[in-house]
Amino acid sequence: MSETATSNASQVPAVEGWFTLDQNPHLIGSQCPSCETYVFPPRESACPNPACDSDELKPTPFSRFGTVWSYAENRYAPPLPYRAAEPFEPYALVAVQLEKEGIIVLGQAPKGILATDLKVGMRMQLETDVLYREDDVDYMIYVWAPAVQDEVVGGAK
Amino acid sequence: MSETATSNASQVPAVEGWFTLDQNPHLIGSQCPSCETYVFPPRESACPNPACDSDELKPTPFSRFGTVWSYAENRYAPPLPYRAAEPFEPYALVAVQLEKEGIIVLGQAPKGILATDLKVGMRMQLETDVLYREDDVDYMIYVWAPAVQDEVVGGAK
Amino acid sequence: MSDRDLVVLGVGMHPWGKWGRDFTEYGMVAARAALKDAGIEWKDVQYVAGADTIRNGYPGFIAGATFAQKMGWTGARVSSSYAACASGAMSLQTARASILAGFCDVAMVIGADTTPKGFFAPVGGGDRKNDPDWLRFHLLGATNPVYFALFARRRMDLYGATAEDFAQVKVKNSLHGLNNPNARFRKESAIEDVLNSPVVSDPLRLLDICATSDGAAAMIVTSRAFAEKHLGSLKGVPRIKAVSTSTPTYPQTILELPDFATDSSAVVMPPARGFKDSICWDAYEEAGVGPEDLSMAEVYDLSTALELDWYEHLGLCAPGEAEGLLRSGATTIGGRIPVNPSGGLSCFGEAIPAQAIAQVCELVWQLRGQAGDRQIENAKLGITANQGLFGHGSSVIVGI
Amino acid sequence: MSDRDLVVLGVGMHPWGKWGRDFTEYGMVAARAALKDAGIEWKDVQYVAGADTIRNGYPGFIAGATFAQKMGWTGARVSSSYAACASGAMSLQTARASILAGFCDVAMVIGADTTPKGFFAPVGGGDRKNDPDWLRFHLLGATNPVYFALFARRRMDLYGATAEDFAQVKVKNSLHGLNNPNARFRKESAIEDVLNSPVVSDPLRLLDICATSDGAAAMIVTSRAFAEKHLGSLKGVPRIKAVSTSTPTYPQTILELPDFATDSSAVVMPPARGFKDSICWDAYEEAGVGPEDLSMAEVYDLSTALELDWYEHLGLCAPGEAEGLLRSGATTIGGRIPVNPSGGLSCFGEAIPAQAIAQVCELVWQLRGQAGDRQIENAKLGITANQGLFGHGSSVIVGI
Ligand SMILES: [Zn+2]
Ligand SMILES: [Zn+2]
Repeated sequence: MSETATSNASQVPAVEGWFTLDQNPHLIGSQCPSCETYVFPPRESACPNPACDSDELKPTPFSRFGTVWSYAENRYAPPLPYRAAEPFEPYALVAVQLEKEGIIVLGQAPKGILATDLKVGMRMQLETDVLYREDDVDYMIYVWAPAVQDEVVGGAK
Repeated sequence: MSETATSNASQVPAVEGWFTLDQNPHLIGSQCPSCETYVFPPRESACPNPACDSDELKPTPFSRFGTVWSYAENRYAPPLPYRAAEPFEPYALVAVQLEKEGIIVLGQAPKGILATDLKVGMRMQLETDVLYREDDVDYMIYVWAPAVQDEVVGGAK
Repeated sequence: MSDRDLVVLGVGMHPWGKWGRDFTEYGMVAARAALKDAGIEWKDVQYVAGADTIRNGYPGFIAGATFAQKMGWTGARVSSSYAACASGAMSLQTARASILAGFCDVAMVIGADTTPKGFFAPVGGGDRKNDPDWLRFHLLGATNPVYFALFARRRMDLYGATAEDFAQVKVKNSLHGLNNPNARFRKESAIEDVLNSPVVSDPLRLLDICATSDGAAAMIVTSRAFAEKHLGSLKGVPRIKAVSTSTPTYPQTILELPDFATDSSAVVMPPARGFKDSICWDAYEEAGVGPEDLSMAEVYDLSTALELDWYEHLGLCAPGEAEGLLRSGATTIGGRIPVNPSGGLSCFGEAIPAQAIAQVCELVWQLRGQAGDRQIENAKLGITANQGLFGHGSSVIVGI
Repeated sequence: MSDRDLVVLGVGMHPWGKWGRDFTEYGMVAARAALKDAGIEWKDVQYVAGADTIRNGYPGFIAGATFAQKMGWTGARVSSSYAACASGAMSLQTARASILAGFCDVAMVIGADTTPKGFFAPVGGGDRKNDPDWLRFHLLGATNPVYFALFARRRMDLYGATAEDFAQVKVKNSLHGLNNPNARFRKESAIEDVLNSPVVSDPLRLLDICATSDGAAAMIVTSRAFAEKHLGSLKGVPRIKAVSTSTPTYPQTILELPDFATDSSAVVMPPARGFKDSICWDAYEEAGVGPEDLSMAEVYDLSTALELDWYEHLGLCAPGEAEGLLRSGATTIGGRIPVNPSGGLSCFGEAIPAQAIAQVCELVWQLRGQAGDRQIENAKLGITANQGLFGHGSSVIVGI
């Protein structure tokens, strides 16, 4: 994890209810109590399975580990409403496939993990990192980091 | 005319090319050189007569006098991008029918001319007034005032 | 019935209000209600015709796909239509053409909106000097109620209409919508209530002008063949007999939202039938009926005075006689030709992409005899009329 | 020809570029060019199907009415369709349904755009936490090129595609569009030019990614009966044989713009045919043809790598073999199945509501033998393919 994430600033999620901020963070998706399909981002109603007319979805923790479906690396600062740091540092985005949930979820990689550190099929784990800081509050976002159990990239460099 | 319009602030039109700012102001419309129909607001291309495929329209002065088609009076400040004065003063809007051009044009009435001063069929003439002031510049707009030749409302009150 | 009639198999709404939730949630409620009413399942829907709104970010613009995704992708074709206040009718016509062209048999028509408070203002910031809608706010402060007021004032100066006449429209519609479960305002209004409300854009007062609301409406429309198979008999089942989505013919000589000026009649003679007349009469002609055949009308009472204009455009009375028709009680439920039995925009407020669909929903409930204490006896044929910005308008005729 | 074929009587464009003028001006030029090409007058047009853009204020949302008013109100019916990059094809399908349903015989399909500089970003300000498109920018900085890059990277890691392969797409398309009078970029590109351009979203470089452009395209489409009366013989006249505007089937298991996540395949099996395959194959099935019958294809090369994906979705080759097909020269003019003879988005840049129409225009010129030095010999049948946000995509098949 980057050093800003461990500073004294208070941490709040940049989006409410999508992930946990504990030591072993995981995504919070939704699951249909009727047909059991999964949804991300989480929502309270409208099961997306067209064969199911359940109107209630329940929050459910998602697997913390998955494999890389694909990845990209932003070399230029995205436009607003992204709050890019100045000076801008390139960062990677990773789409990770979760086996149990049968879902691919897009997220940033932690600061410093770039495209050269990634490969389709690589094992990843969910962490959190600072998205931006405002008024001494760190707005946190989930990130996909190379799995620590895996030695593929020699740990987070 | 209101007193602000005669102050020392420099005057520029709030919209380019729709009216003149001289002593006897008039609207500038467009006319089709081919079928001779009129257009307001003015534009350079695309004759609106569906039977005419002329792609050129020429600027042309519109009649300064017309008759009231209808009118309204704003009692609340319109939202942005209207720049309402504070405190807000009610003002009238007048739709005036120009006989030669066969067109009805909507405009504000000068400050102080309200709905009670107006009547469908009344004779009106084009004037200009301050729409808003910014950085000591008066942004001017055309207004429909009761015609001075007419004694219906006893002149601009 | 004509082979070109479309069958309305189901209708549904989310109640109008200011709920402050995402517009797709309202749409889902309306969609599920319409499916249930139709007795079909979501996977039976082959085409989703969404009515667009100009707010709500992208999803507002892509209503068809947005609802199809939220209900669960089935591969159904989608469309998203924008026609201002007529968006819902435009969507219906898109679904209708798709069915009559043989591309599908079962379509959902759906619209939903979440509205901000206060005056409608142009979407998006910045100087947009090419955008007539931006300019009318910037240069004139010509809000929507200003245009409504221009029409109201003409009735007063030309026909002798009074503030009391306008208030009487509100009184009538409040009474109609008093127990409508989907209406937002369910409260009797007295003439004095209207006259005591503040003037917004003279001569119109707050209670003369419709509010902006959150709401959603959906319909399931099908081919005749599908409906016959599904229902057995079509006796008493409401059918779409006409959808007009007319545009003006040059020169358009009435000043309409959001224009600064009319077209010129100096060179080209105005058409025999004005724009708002043509919206209604194109529908009559398509359905092969006339105003004398109607049991009811749902019209777009953006203001009380505009309801009176519609009486004349619809041919319920001659120009200048709408106040008399109103005073006679003919347009009240129980009268000869009830107008806005639902309570109209007066009781609903306007949820733009849903509104033209909601008008049709009311006709359907009336024709089926399901309108509760606002039921019009022996309702056989109804018409809707509405008008939006930029030359849009619609009229839908539904009969049994 | 099939009774359900639509005849393309005329096509027209305004050249792509960054002209900085109002989008309606471009549209007028394209409309008048299409009318002239069709040999009909504006007043003959009974239906104007506009393709919406999400910019440009209201008028962008009401393209049909905007153009009808600017050409001069004739009472023609209008529609305005939004389907992201597929808006133009959605408009075509709307016009097609209207003609095949017997509502009209002659329709104009039109789209035009004026674009800002730089990355596309969400329209409108404020926090829009219910809007997935706003959130992907805010939470991830996931611009459009990020998604393009995900697809490019998969080709590299799974199939061994190289940056040189991607660059070769640019080289080919630059050559195709070199003398296309409507193209914006008319300049040869060498492999090194692409490789020396800066990386925007790794692995894609500036010259791998299409620009945003101003532009306009219009078509006049008619019923067979009208065209026969107008032209006498329809021999050699291009006809629309299929329009697919397919949506996904749950679960959609490929991560697409602007989503954070795919659907789940944990409970429901993915459909046998993925979304982008189905866009193409639905069109083949409607037209009763297959990839082996094609003379050419116009595909949506938002990035060079995405053009390669389309080869596979279109069935021009098996998955993983697109680089080989490209290298073989088969997709270059003169090869077995030229792709993007117009020069594609690579030479045009993207003018969203016009783009799917422009793709069809190119097929029409090729089928008529009017494509100048980019002419494909003996062109008989062509296909377009594109994809937009939110589950929109389209494929149009045109033949003589
Ligand atoms: Zn379910
Ligand atoms: Zn002309």
